[in-house]
Order: sequence, then structure tokens, then C-alpha cells
Amino acid sequence: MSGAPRVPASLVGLVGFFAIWEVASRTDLVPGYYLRPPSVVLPTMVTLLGDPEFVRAVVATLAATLLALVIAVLIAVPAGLVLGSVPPVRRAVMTLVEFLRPIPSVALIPLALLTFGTGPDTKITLAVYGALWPILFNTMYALDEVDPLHVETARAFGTGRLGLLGRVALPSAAPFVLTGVRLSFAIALAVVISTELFAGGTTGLGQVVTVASGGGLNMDTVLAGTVLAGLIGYGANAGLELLHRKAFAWSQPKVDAE
Amino acid sequence: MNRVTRTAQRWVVFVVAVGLWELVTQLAKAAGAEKSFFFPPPSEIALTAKDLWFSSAFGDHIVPGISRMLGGWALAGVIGIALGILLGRSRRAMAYLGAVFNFLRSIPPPLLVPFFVAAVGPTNMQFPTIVFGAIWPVLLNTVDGARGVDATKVETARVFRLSRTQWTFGVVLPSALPKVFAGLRLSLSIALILMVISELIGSANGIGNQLVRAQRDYEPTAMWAWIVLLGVLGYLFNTLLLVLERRVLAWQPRHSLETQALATGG
Amino acid sequence: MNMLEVDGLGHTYKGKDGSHTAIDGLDFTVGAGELGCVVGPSGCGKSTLLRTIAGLIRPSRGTVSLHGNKVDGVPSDLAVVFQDYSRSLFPWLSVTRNVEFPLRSLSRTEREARAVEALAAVGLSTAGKKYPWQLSGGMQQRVAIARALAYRPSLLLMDEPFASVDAQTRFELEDLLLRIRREQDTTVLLVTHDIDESVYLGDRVLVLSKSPATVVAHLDVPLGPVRDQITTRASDDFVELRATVAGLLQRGPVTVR
Amino acid sequence: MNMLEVDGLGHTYKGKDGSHTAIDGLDFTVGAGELGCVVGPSGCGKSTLLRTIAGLIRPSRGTVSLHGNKVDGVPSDLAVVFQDYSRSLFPWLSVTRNVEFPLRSLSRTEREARAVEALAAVGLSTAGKKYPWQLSGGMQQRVAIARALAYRPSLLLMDEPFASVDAQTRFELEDLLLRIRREQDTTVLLVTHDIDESVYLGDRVLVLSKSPATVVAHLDVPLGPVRDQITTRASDDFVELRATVAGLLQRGPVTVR
Amino acid sequence: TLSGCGLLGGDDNTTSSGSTGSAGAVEKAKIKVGVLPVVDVAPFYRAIEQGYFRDQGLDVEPVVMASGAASINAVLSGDVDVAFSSYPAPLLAQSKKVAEFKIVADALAAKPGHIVVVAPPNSPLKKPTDAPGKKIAITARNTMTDLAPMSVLKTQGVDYTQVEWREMTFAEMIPAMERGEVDGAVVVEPWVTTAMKKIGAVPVFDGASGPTAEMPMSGYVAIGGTGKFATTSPNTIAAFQRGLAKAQAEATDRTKVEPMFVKYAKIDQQTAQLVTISTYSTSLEANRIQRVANLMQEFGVIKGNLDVASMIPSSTSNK
Ligand SMILES: Nc1ncnc2c1ncn2[C@@H]1O[C@H](COP(=O)(O)OP(=O)(O)OP(=O)(O)O)[C@@H](O)[C@H]1O
Ligand SMILES: Nc1ncnc2c1ncn2[C@@H]1O[C@H](COP(=O)(O)OP(=O)(O)OP(=O)(O)O)[C@@H](O)[C@H]1O
Ligand SMILES: [Mg+2]
Ligand SMILES: [Mg+2]
Repeated sequence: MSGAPRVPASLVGLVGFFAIWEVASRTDLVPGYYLRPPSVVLPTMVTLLGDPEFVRAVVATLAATLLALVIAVLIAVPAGLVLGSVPPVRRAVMTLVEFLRPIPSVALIPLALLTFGTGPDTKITLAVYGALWPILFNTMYALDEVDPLHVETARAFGTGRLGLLGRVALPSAAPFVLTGVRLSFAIALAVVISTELFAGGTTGLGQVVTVASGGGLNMDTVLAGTVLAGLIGYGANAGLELLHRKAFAWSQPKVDAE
Repeated sequence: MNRVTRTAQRWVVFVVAVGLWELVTQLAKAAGAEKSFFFPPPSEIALTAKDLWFSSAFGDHIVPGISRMLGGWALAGVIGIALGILLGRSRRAMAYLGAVFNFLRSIPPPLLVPFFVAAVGPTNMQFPTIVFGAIWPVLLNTVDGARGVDATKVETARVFRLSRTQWTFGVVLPSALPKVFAGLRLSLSIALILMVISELIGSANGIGNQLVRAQRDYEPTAMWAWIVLLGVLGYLFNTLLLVLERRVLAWQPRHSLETQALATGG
Repeated sequence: MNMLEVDGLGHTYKGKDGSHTAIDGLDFTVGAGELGCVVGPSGCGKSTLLRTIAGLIRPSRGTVSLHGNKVDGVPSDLAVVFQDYSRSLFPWLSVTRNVEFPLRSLSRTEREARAVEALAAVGLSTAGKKYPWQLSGGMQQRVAIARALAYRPSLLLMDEPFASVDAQTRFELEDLLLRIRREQDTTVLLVTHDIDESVYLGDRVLVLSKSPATVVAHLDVPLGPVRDQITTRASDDFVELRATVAGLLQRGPVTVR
Repeated sequence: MNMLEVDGLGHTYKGKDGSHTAIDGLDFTVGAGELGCVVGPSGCGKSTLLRTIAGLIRPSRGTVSLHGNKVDGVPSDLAVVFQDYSRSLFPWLSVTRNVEFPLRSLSRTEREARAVEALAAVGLSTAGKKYPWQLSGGMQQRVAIARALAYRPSLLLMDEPFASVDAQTRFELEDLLLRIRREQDTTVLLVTHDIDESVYLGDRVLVLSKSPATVVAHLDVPLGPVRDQITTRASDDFVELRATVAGLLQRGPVTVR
Repeated sequence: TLSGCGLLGGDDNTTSSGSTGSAGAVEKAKIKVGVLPVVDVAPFYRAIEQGYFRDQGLDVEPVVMASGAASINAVLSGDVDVAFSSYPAPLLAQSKKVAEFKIVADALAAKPGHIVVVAPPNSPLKKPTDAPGKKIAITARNTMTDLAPMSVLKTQGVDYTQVEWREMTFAEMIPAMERGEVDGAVVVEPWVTTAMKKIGAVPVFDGASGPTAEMPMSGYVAIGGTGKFATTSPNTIAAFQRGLAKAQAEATDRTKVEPMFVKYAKIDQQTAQLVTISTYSTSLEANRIQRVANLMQEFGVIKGNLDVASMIPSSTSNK
């Protein structure tokens, strides 16, 4: 989902979402004491953002997410290039990968707590584990779609294996890899917050939510945290899209079919 | 290359990994390492697994869990592809909906619980949670694929004034399919993961439910048996999906031996 | 009556780093059932011209009319053979399915019959089950031609359709095109780099200048509707005309180091 | 000495649904610094032949030797202009960067100088900053040629390199090729559909049969190293040779309905 | 490791003040305690705020965990020295020989109104005998939320095995009751008060009555065994006990714990005023906690005998 949505149009969608939510919680459709309306949640969020402790929690979550994402990219892109281009390695490794992939980070939290402790290591490790896959898979699939003639051209001009990977495979895979990174950001954020939520121990947005939901129906704070997570993801996505547009300025503008 | 070497290649790393795992955990156990209680050797896990999986738990927990997960994944796939094509090919749809979706998909599934609880209640929220979480890889990858239809092919389609169905199913979808499959494979494991997460709340049965119970009851072998089951299921469904993918994408040159050799520079 | 009328047509490609005027102020007409050939230097704007006529790009200036109606969007009953033929084939469809693809209004059997006929006409009877990437360049180009012919359009636009086939096949395809035009009364606009071909095929030859393309000449070709590779090409009229076209195309040499 | 020696070369494409023999038992040689032209019907296996020589596909039978060494893998010092030129350009690189792509071993300034020179030689001095999709078909083809020339290979393989350029530009590029071959002593193997071109350019002309390709004839072209578009093409030797080649290529008509 | 990075929410590595208390010098001046955002730990926070631990030469850092299980795992990994938890988790872990757990302090014993089975006003669940066949929400199986009501039902002769337990968080129980997805819920303060306030839930029966009256709910545990905190740091544990006991003793005074509810358990002011304040124990008595073990044994959670006395650190000065 990239492209240049005009500001008003993209706002229409978001405003619509909040409007539905507002109406739903103001009427009897859903329990309003539980799903607090955005007219309460958004001001709560603004107030919370004025609280340095809350801001510290948000920064901690964000920093852990970004760190996890960077580590995931550094592991998954080279791994994807190798797995995508060397079938024997791919065959050998993918069996294990397919066994590991569906194991939920949440299920690993107790073990991770035992192994890495309550510090940020746990959430970062688990987030890397979750964020690896979209980047890895998108890199591998993008390699399958590299135009064989590009490969032939480069090979004919004496480009070696590494050159092929770096100068042909990577650039043609890059846009799809970036889509994987956008997916991975959301996953890393989700895992970090979930770990904070299910394990606790470190400062973070998830812990704020745990604490708030522990003491009665503090749904304003819980939902403010939820909305903030959405906004963080939205902002990160916008940033990655900008990067996409900048990095892939070479690509032909897409013609509309209609 | 013959079948035997391929199969050997496919399993060698896996077997070595399991062997190492057995070795390390046995050594740790023998040495009386303090955390070895939580990391039983795979041979013990296998024994427990055999008892657990093929007991009444199969009908009580495994089948409901799997049906939830497969149903959720399939629905996520259909919605994701449909929305992805819409958003990928229509600037207007993207302008209006792109922001909402990017906002929604960034909310961690556990934080969405209040919305699902409010909408469908805590005991019914497993299925929507799976659908909601598994949709994004398919959606984003489909958008990417739909956008990437080659310009000359778009022009060809326009010149022959293809019907909307033909355009969607005959041109956009096939061009996007390789990327869609990447998304479907990602979604598959996410659906399994969310099956577990969603069964933590409000559910009376399911694999996740049993997994967490084993965790809480300090039965690490049982917990590992459920974790291994997730791995086995993931591997199984993924293999089936790959077979489907090979069939659907049979036209792709990458499946010809010749070009495969080329792509690897061999 | 004029099938195709191009009036003051101009197009400028707009890019981030400046714009590029490909064609400028083109005026010409092609009558119904006529075959017009377009020749001009490489990069002058021939493909751009075809794209505007096909309604694929909205011209910056001027108009295109078909049957007196201003073109706005892709006209119906149109087929195009793109210069980039290999990319215009759908790799997920077999050759036969590629040819059948636009024929959705027909019944299944009729569709198949048309595809078989068109593939036979371009000499690809045996390739129907293959996928495009299993074909040679020239074969792919012939599939694109077969697809356009099977569609039986009233207006056929062809962008260097015979560039990748051997001389012998080229002759046969040229004659095939002439016959079909005669039988189905198709109006054809064909871009070519081969001056002989433009005179051999065309009822009119449109000579364009180098970029941005303007009309240098619009020649009538008085060779009659039935032509023959040997006698026509040997005729005095033919030889004279090709010399005229060649002369019109002459321009300053490209800078060779 | 023979630069290129092809011996009993055959290739069969294997597919799920049967296999296809594209070339079979080819034998021929091209001397160092010679320019060999390959002509043959569409789909006969010319591109396959070039691919095996370039080491891009491993032949099913027979061998290719360069300088007496058996080819196994891509030989060094080789450049190829592919038939599908538009797909062989890298869309993420500007025209200049595309031309510079193979010149990794050179310094930056030298690379740039080579690219500027090669682009000028093919008449694209002003297009260096554009991306491939902003160019016309003929211009893209010339970029592919410029890339091969800038590399200064000792063996140059060209697959219908002038198919998409206009007649005038084609003449100029032909002469450019002849001059470069003379100056740099490049060995060239060039596939073409234009019989005149094969005789005008070649020191030898290799005529292939239709699929699976076998060698029909291997003709010497005694026209000397320096040729001229007007006088050479008018010479008796030239006219006779092209008639010979055309005769050799003649075969049963394609089935036209 | 990455935990040094303060931005990520790791340790701040502030050095402790290291003053010595009255008794023998503490072995470890700075300890970490895993806690949960619940009413049970209000005195603990008060002890920190009032400097009761500091007076004992201890620098105590609270680490807020998400669940008792997570807290136990944190103490197992050595990441925190002492973990607050509801009793069933450490007792179960002890019975499974996960590690040698030592109970260093008792936190809270239930008074009537602390753990209550509530139902929405129109629920078919009106009295204990209605329970069989009903769906009742609990936080998890094998916790106080199901053990306590089962015990009560059992003594009243009601077939507790026919109850359909549904696991969810306290926050979700309220909309679940309102939507009629469950017929009732077992809630613990402050959720008893919240449920009554928000949806007019009515108490069906008290979970801490009859056999479970004054049942100990939660405590603080550490790990014993060679080289472990509970073995190597008897003086530290004693100091911790003294500091905490002082605050626990003051907890009979509402005004001293209410602010802690608001500040650390994020209970709103209004609710905090209504919350039932249970007994904050000032002594550690094995025989009282043994009741929990017996309860767990009774319902098959723990197999065989578990002697809680063996879990009391030897250094503890039993009063
Ligand atoms: N999408 C585009 N954006 C910018 N410039 C373009 C674009 N397409 C074509 N051009 C420019 O417009 C001019 C005309 O292009 P066009 O493809 O119409 O030429 P042509 O006459 O078909 O050439 P050829 O015979 O080589 O195919 C060229 O200079 C080209 O660089
Ligand atoms: N990848 C492939 N798989 C299967 N068959 C192929 C493949 N590539 C080419 N062929 C077949 O091999 C034969 C020779 O193809 P090739 O491209 O070498 O022909 P060519 O002489 O270059 O033709 P043209 O002049 O039309 O370019 C053709 O019949 C084609 O169908
Ligand atoms: Mg063109
Ligand atoms: Mg070819």
C-alpha cells in the first residue's frame, strides 16, 4: 500500500473509522463503558503523551521495535538471497524453517524469560524471530520473479555469483523486499507489545496497558495505547513508503486500467 | 537430480538439528543444569506427543483448533486478495482506504481484543482475530502484485477492451499470483500463531488453550509437545500449499529445469 | 469516407526531470479499408502516435477521430500489435489461449476455430500448446499478429510487426495482411522501418520527421489492391516510390565518433 | 587460427510435456577477427546457438571451443546483444549506468568516458540520464548495442541487433560495427534476418535449415574488409552472393490458409 | 546483551545507597522484586515509598510483571530476586520440583468480599445450587478463581464438576456477563466493586467462606538451593521481611493503602474507596499456607503431599 494518497482522502477513511467507533460506543451497540468512544480515548492519549513516564514507555517500545526490525533485515535479506538462489541450500534449510515458522512468540515467552530474562533482550529476540519471515519470504519470492534475461545479460558480461546477487537480484527484488519490511514492522511492533503485555518486566507501551487493565476498567488508557500503536505503525508505514518512492523513482509510473 | 538425493537434502539439516537438540538437552539433563526442567530432550517430547495427540485431545482440541485456523486463513486469503486487487489497481480506493488499513494493521492483535470483545464477545472472538491478523500479508503482497502488472500487458488488455472479470481474473490476478502466494504462505503461519493467541482468551478448547495450560501447570514436555504439533501442522499445511502453488504457477519459466539452473548460475 | 482523421495531434511526455515532446502537430487521414504505412527515424514518435490513436494515451494537443467521432478512451473493434510483442503476450496462457483471450464474446468452439485458423495463418499450427517463453522471438511476434488477426478488428494498428521474422516469412506475412485487409475490409495503420515494405504494403505512406515528429510527406501509392512480391517489387512505380521515400527520410548523419 | 569452433553442437529443450530439439549437429568455425553472419528461418535455433556459445545454456551434445579451449561456463571477454533487447536492459539503471554496468574493472572516469563515447556512437548522446522505459524501441536496442561495444569484448555475439532501427540508422550502425571490428580486431557472430545485411557485413555467412537447425551452407564472402553502403551493395559479387543465400534459404511455403 | 540500554527499558544500573540496617549486614543491598498491578502489593509499595526497606539497608526495585506465571519465570531465571505471586503457581511448581521455592513473605488473606462469584442481574445463576451447567468466567484453571468457589460448592454438596469454566481476563468478564456469554464470573477486588458499579452485578456467593474463609491468597517467593538467593542471602530476606511487615501492619488503615491502589494498581479514586480491604498478614505461618496446598491437593492439582513448612526459609523469625 504505497502511492500518494491525497491528504484529505486518506483522512476521510480514518475519520470514518473513528466516527463508526464513536457512534457504536455512544449507542447501545457495544458496551460504552468498555469500548470507550474515541472522543474520550483521543484526549486521554494526548494527556498521556504529556506524561514523561508514558513517553519513556513509548520510546522504549519504539526503540525495541526498530532495533528488532534492523536486525531482522540484516539477517533476512542476505538469507533470502542465498536461499532464493541456491536450490540445494533452500531445500536443506526450508524444512526446518517451515517447522519453526508457525511457533508463536507468545508460546515462547516463558522459555524466553528463562533464557534471556526480563530485560529488553527477550522482546527484541522474539520480535526478530517474528519479523524475519516476511522479509525472508518476500526476498525469496522476488528472486523467483527476476527476469531470467536480466540474469543472462549479467552473466554474459562476466558477472559472478556475488555480482548477480548484489547487482541484479537485489535491485530487482528490492521493491518487494520493502513490502516485506513494511509487514515486518507491524509484526515486530506486535511482538514487542505482546511480550510487554504477556511478560511484563520492562518499560513499554504494553506494560502500560497491562497495568492499566489490571486495576479495573481503565479502558481509556488501554485504548489510548491501542490507538497510539496504530498511529506509530501508520507513521512508520508512511516513512517506509516515502523511502519506497525515493528509492524506486526509476520505476515506470503505473498506468491505470480504468 | 534424483528423488533420493533431493529428499536427503530436504531432511538432512532438520535431522541434524533434532540430533543436536537431543544431544544438548540430554547432556544438560545429565549435568543437572537448572533450566533443563524446561528443556526436555526431543525423545521425551515425542513420547508425550504420541500420547497427547492421539488421545481424546485430538477431537476435543486439535480438530477445533485446526478448523478455526484453516477457516480463518481461507477467509483472510479471499478478503486479502479481493481487497488487494482493488487497492492495487484503483488509486481512489487506495486514497480512501490505504490510511485506515495501515492504521489497523499496525495494532498488535492482543490490543485489538477490546474491539472484538465489544463486537462479538470474548468467547466468540477467536475466528475474527485469526482473520484480522492473517489478512495483511496477503493484502499487502497482492497490492504489490496488482500494481506491478507490466505496462505493455495493461495496454494490451485495454486495447482488446477486456471485461472487468477478464481483466481482474485473467490479467491482474495471474500477474500478482507469485506474490500472492508469498503472502498466503506468510499468512498461514500467522493464522496458526493467532489461533494459539486467540485461544488464550475465552476459549474452552484448542491447541493454544492446551499449550498454555501445560505451561501454567509446569508440564514442559506437554508444552513442547504442543509446540511441536504447531511445527508439524505448519510444515504440513505449507507443503500442501506449495503443491497448490506449483500447480497454479506451472506456467512460470522458473519451474522449468533449464531456467532453474540459470537462475542459480549453475 | 475517412475512417481515421488525425488533426493537429501533439504529445508531450511529462517527467520529473523535464518534459519531452514526441510528436507535434500531426495532420493526416486514412480512408476506410485503406492500409497506411508510417515510416520515420528511430525515436521520432511513431509508437507514440499509435498509442494516441488507440486511446491509450491522451494527447496533449489535437484530436483523433474515427468515423468522424472524436476518440476519447479506447475505441471498440480495435486491435494492436505492439512493438514490444514479447511483453504483450500473457506468460500464464498457452499460445492458443493467448490468441483466444480477447474473443470472449464468441462461443468456445468458435473461439478455438478462430485461434487454430489464425495460428495456422502465421505458420504456428504446432505451437498452440506451448507457453510464450518456450518460443523464439519471431514466433512470439507471430503469436501477437495471430491474436490481432483472430480478433478481426475494423481498425488494426501494427508497430513494426515483422521486425523479428526472417525474410521469407516476412513476405508471406505481408501477403497475408494484404489478403485479410482485402477480404475483411480492415483499416490498417502499420509502422515499419523497411522502406520497401512501406511501399509494397501501403495505399499511403506517411513519412515523419525526426523527433518531435511532424509530417514530412503523405504519399499515395498507386499500385492497386492486389500486389505480388515479385512483379510489384520489380515495377517502375515501386522503384520510384521507394526512392522518393528514401529521399524524404534522408537527414543529417547520426554522430559517429 | 580459429577463434570459435563449433563441433557437433546440438541442444534439446526439456519440458514436462515433451522435449524440443532446437539445434542438431552444427559444425562451423569463425576465425579470429572475422565477422560471421547467421541466417535461418524464424524459430530454427539461432538464438539457441548464440546462447550455447555464450555458455548460458549447456548444450545437450557437442562442444564449443574458443581459442581451442572447450567452453564450459561463460567465457570471459564476451559481450552479447540479446534479441529481446528491451528486457535485457536493467530498468533500475539509467541509460548511462546500463552501459557502464559491465565495466566494473575500470575506474569511474574511464567508465564514464567509455559510456559517453559508446552512446555517442549509436546516436544517443542526449539520452544518458533517461531510464530505459522512457526510450523508444529502437533507442533501447541502440543502448544494448552501446553497452556491448563499450565493453570492447574480443568475442561479440549479436542477435538481430538492428531489427528495430530505421533504415538510415541501420546503415550507420552496420558501418560502425565494421569499423570497430577492424579497429579492435573483435570476432563477431551476428544473427540477422536481412539477407543483404548478412552479405554486406559478413566475412562468412552461415545458412541454417529450419528447426532443428543444421548447417545448410557456410559461405565465404570475398568482399574485403572495407565496405561501403553504396558501392559494395552495387557490386556483382554482392548481388550474386545475396541471390545464393536467398536461394539456400528458400524452402516450402508456410501454410497459409 | 542489550539490557544495559536505558532507552529500551532495561536496567538503570543505579548504585544502591548501601546503608546497613539493624541486624546483620545484608548480603545483597539492591534487590529486584517482581510484582503485579494488584491490590495485594499495596503495602509493598508503601514500604518503598516510606523508606521502610531503605531503613533496613535495602534498595528494592519493583519490576512489574504481567502475570504470576511470568513473575515465577523471572525469579527462576534469576532476573528478579523475589517474586510476588498468587500461591497456587509456586506451590504447583514446587510440587513438580521445578526448583526449591522459598516463601519469604505472606501478602494477603481473603476477607469476605475479596473473592466473589458474581452474576449479572438477570442471570439464571442466583445461588450456589444453580451453578451446575452454568458458564462461569475465571482467569485460569487451577488458580484461586476456580479452586476457592469449587471448594465452597463442594461443601454445600453442589456438583462443581458440571460447571463450565471459561478463561478470560477480569476486564473481559464484565462485557461477557453483560452480553450473556457467561452466566457469572469469579472476580477478585477491585473487580468485585467494578463489576457491581458498571453492570450492577450481584454477588452469588463468596469464594472465601466456609472452608476457604481467611484463605491466604498470595505471597512473595524466592529460590533456594545451593548458590541461590534464598540460601545465600538470609539477612537480605530478613531485612525484606521486616520492611514489608511494617507496611503490612499499617495496612489496616484504609487511608494508608488506598493511595497505593490508585497510584500503582491504577484503580480509580472512587472505586478505591469502595474496595474491600483484606487481611495483610504480618507473619509467615506455614500451617496457614498449607491450607492452599491442601486445597490444591483436594482438587487434584497437586499430586501427593506438599509440605509448606519446608518452603519457609530457615532464617525466618517466626513470630
Ligand atoms: N513514457 C515515456 N516517457 C518519456 N518519454 C518517452 C516515453 N515514451 C517515449 N518517449 C520518448 O518519445 C520519443 C518517441 O518515442 P516513440 O516510442 O514514439 O518512438 P518511435 O518512433 O516508436 O521509435 P522506434 O522506431 O525506435 O520505436 C522518444 O524520444 C522517447 O524517448
Ligand atoms: N526455453 C525454451 N523451452 C523450450 N523450447 C524452447 C525454448 N527456447 C526456445 N525454444 C524452442 O527452440 C526453437 C529455437 O528457438 P530459438 O529462439 O533459438 O529460435 P531463433 O532461430 O532464434 O528464432 P527467431 O529468429 O524467431 O528468433 C524454437 O522452436 C523454440 O520453440
Ligand atoms: Mg516504436
Ligand atoms: Mg531468436
